Amino acid sequence: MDLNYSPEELAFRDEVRSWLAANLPQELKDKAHYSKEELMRWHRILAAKGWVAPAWPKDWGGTGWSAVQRYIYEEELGYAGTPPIIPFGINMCAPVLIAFGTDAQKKRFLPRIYNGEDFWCQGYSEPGSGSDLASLKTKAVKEGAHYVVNGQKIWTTLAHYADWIFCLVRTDPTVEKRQEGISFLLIDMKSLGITLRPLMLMDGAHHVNEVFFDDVKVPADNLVHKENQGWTVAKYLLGYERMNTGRIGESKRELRKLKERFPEKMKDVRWRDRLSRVEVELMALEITNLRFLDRMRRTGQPPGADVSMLKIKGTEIQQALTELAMQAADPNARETQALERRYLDMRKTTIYAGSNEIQRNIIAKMTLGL
Amino acid sequence: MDLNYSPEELAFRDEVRSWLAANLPQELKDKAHYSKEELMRWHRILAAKGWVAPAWPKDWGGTGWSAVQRYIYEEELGYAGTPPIIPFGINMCAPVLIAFGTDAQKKRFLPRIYNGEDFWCQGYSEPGSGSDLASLKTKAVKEGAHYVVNGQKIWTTLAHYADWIFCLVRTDPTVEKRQEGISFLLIDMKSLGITLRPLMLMDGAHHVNEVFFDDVKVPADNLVHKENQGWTVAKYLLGYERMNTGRIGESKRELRKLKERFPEKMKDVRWRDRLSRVEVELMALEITNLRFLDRMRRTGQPPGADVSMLKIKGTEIQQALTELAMQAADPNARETQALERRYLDMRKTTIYAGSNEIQRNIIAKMTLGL
Amino acid sequence: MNFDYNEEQQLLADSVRRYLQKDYDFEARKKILATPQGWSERVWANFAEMGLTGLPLSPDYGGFGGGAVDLMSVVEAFGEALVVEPYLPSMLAAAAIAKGGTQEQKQAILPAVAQGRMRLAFATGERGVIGAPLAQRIVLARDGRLTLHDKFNVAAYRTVDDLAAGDVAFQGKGEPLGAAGGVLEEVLDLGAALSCAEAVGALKFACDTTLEYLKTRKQFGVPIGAFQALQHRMVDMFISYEQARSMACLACSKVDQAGSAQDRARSVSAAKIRIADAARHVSQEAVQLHGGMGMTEELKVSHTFRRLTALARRFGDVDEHLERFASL
Amino acid sequence: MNFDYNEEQQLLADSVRRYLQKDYDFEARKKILATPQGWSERVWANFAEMGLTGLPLSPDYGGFGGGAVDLMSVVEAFGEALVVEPYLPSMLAAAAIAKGGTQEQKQAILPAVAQGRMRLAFATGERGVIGAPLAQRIVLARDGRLTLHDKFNVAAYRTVDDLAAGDVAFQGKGEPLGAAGGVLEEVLDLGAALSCAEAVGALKFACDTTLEYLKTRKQFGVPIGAFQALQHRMVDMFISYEQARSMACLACSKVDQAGSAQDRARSVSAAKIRIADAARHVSQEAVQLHGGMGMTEELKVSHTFRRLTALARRFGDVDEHLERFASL
Repeated sequence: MDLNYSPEELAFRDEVRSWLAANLPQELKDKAHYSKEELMRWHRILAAKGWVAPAWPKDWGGTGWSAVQRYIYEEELGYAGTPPIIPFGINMCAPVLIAFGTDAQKKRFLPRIYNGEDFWCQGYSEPGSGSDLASLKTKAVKEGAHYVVNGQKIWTTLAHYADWIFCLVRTDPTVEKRQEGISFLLIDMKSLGITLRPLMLMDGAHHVNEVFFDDVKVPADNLVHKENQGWTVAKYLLGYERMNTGRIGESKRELRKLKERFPEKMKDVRWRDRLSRVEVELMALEITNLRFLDRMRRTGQPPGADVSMLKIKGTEIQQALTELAMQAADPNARETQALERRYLDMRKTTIYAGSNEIQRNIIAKMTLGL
Repeated sequence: MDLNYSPEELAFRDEVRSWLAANLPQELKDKAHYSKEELMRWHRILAAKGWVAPAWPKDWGGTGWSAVQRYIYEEELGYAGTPPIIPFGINMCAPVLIAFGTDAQKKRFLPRIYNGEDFWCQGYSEPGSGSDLASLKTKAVKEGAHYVVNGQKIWTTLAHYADWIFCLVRTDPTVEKRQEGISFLLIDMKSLGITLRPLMLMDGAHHVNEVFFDDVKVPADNLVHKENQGWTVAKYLLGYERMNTGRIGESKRELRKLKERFPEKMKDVRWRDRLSRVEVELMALEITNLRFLDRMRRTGQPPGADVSMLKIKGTEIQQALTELAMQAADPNARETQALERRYLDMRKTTIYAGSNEIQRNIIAKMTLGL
Repeated sequence: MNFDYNEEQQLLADSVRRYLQKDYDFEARKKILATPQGWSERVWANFAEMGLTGLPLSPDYGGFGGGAVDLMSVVEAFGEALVVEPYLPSMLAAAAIAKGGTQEQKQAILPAVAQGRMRLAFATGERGVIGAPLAQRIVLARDGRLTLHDKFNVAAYRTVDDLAAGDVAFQGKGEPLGAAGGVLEEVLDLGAALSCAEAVGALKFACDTTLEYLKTRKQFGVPIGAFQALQHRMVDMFISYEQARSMACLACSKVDQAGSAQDRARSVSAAKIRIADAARHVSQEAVQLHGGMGMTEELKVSHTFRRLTALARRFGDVDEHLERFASL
Repeated sequence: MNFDYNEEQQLLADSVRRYLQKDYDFEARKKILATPQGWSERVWANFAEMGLTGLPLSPDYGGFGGGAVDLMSVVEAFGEALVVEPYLPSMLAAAAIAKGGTQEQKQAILPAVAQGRMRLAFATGERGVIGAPLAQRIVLARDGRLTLHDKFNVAAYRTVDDLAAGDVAFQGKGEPLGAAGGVLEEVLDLGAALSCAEAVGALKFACDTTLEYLKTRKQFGVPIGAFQALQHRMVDMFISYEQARSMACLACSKVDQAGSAQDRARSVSAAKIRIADAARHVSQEAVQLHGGMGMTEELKVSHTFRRLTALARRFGDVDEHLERFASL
């Protein structure tokens, strides 16, 4: 047992760290919200370095790093306070295309995703189908060389930035098993018949949208995998990249910033104890994450359902840190509003990307056999 | 709105308090465990005063007090550190006999319960039926003027002190609805065929037992209410005396003792904050209890299912107080063992008398309509 | 001992509730917030018509001589409806003047307050004074003293729960209030107790609306309220709310008739502790159980979340009250 | 970076586990506890045969030169089996002598300890010294100093988790150990880290047996593990255990190879905090989910409850470690 990184891993970390120190523009650092331009600017910096899609196959631009290296890389990004890599293209659509796409689809979309030419968003949730994804109703009817799509998606993060959306749509409403009538479609956001409605969240910011499809014509070439087999694609995607959902680097950075920002609160035993407990939980989560990576290395198996705990704990820690920040600040000070709004905004983390209740269901069923 | 007791209620409280000061023998005060002799000694002191069964009808020895007076009385007993009134006779068997018993049964049993001549215990739970009481299997078969009882009860508190046990038994195993084949029987513990096995709990003490019935003959006269209608009796009993399950007086006493015993811990902000939160919860519980009593007075209705929260919160508070006591004491000191064992013992409170999970189910269903 | 409102209190509470249901539903509130000033003169006038602005004042000044329990029945309803007009700070400042002002000060201010012609704010410092943008006078509680100010500049903004607030630059030292000791603490305890009452109203709404959502929102073919894990969490919210309500009753009734200042302060701090914990617990769970919908501005529950978050820290946060509770 | 035991550690852990499964099941343990002394000479001899009693000692004294991670693999299994022989205190005392003793002291004691002929105890005061009734020597850590004692009287009793302990009257001042500074802290951190490892074994058992119970115990016609509220609570226990395990790994590996004493102390305190919280959470939930059965002496889980309750407070309780963690 050796919980230290190897000399090679340490060297890799230093390389990432010093590259970030030299290449992360000061004005992109550590913002609560990023504009589309800022996000894409950072994306292109990483793309130019060749680091924007480490997990992709090398042929398409992947780095060939080990799982531990990828963990180190992501942690360093988080800890440096970089803009996020928006996952919908790089970590969601692309892996699907790599696994299920036609050659033409790969050639058409992957380079544009890599280089940040297309901004993607994800059309999964619908008003009636949150946790129960398979109950989705948005319909796609094949008419000649097109699908005609009607329906509505919700919680579509950054749809107002997006050039493309990948969607789960119902292509066969007659099947008994609901999962069997679903297909995976790529839709150009400039298509006629698409309208957006912003959904303002309680922090007063515009992150998510409703997307309405009204007789939207989608070329049949934009079907990924086979018709009515979209659920297979969705499941693949759910399983993909379940590791490293703990946002450990980001939380380490938050923690450090909290201590720096509120030195006087470090003398308040009540607040400090709460902070210490979060710090300990975060230390534990980091090691738990590394243990899971180590298990993958040893067994050669993909991560088990138990990695859902990374999402559960990671989001609880993120929430706790923003709550501590709010508690540390003067409730009467105007500047505290930024911290209050961040606390509000972070409440979504235990809801989105599979609510923590769903994650608990998954562990109960898949890992514990209940 | 007036949260103070009326002058009459205050006078009543003073009367109870000064009577207790004069009549509670010092050697019976505040023990972790009481022998049967000690329990019965105190029972008889209360009986002589006429206060052992306040809730009974006046004809049988009740006091005619209001619900608030009974609450005050019970709180004062708890706060004074008296031995408990063992509920199985006074608060369980007797109310059942008063509601469902024949005149002969009442005359035979009630005075002996009142005067502490018979010690009762309760035969409900079985190894296979804990929360799911209606699944009980102990059989009683009518043979002439007797029932012949076979089966097993478990968790039978103080059965090793008891002269009598009241039991739920299955008299008709053929019915579809399991609740409809159950009867309520009174059984003499000296009957042939009854054997006890102590179940030692983790604090190392003997509180509960298994009771085995092997062809035990029970006179048919000892059936309460009609055959196969025992579930009606059981439900009546469950509804009866759901108020005042918070053990507020006892917890107030515990709290006061904690502060007295560990004055130096009151300077430890961590421990003191935990204690303060329990104290606040207890203050809130007392008022919640009084609010429920007030509602009964205003509406003339029996308590609703929401009073289950008194059991939930009351037991959580009891557990928290014993845990705080343990935490306050030197872990290396031999005397701390008494506190540790009390902490162990109190874990049962959230399990017995309808586990807190069952109480939550009750509130969810009956109060919230879920 | 009783937990009823008396007949007058009940009538008042009923009329306030009727008014809010009719004229202050979620849509009406949204329209008020969409105005530049973010509060409604008309609503304030309606408060005056209903007698609310004179509620805690003596009949000598056109008021009704109400106590904390009377005010509780009003602000609890305000908490449920998430009223944004800063009624409580104005009443607190008025109470401070009534308790500690000179005859001239009272005459100059209290009748105008009772009639709704004048609004006050109550400050404990220069920053984030709720109600300051609409106040003609501000009572400042600082360094153990109360002073009355009529000259000040306000840099206005809105709090996280949409109240009109502002950073205040006081001009001059103001007029002293309350030579008699204890007035400051009394007023602060009144404010804290009433903030508990307001929170209880918001907690009630959060519980009611979450329960309703659990019963109507379907997933996997059943209402999500059929899932036991959510049932138990809903029960815990409900218990939290009931315990909080009990403590708000205690705090307000002790403010009206405590045996001693210490008894009052202890009850108020206990209430603030329990209610801050309930506010945090219930608001977080309410949003979580609503899922994504709970995060949107379109559902009232997200606004209730914000109000509860703010209320938990007004008039002292839970840590400050734990400290005070243990010291008493 | 890796989280495996190395080959030797794995072999050792496997053989310890096999031994415990064969010779130290719940019934065998019960018999040991039924003896007047409450521990088994034979078991101790078996430990010696397996090389456990020499594990942390240098080969110079017949030991195997093992570190905290080596010991972890052993005491974790002991925690799972709830071993009552006070192995850890004896090893701690031996480590103290090895680190701070003179050549004579080492020669006189360590080979005998390695061979299982001598047992030691480790005391931080006169009260409640675990292992004292069976120790021929006691290392006392007090007032920042370590001393070795061979003359003492013991008033024996058993701890709440059934370990042989005693109040000790030391005769004389004992022989000083460890002129070099830092030995005391090193030994205490080793003890704390290993108590974490022991707790992890006990946590594992508590989780495993509760999960098993949820799958087999039926109520209302279904296994109680079908109830979602219990499922989610079981998941939280499982997560607590995994997080605790991670911290025990960290603590033991930092004791073996920390960059600095501060780094070591910080990791150990962090581990103690997380594991004390897990011990409390998991033990309470394990008993609660077992219902009445969890309360009886007849089920091992109630003994695991007692062990976890005790371990949470050994080598400093959570509050002490929160204090130390924040100071580093």
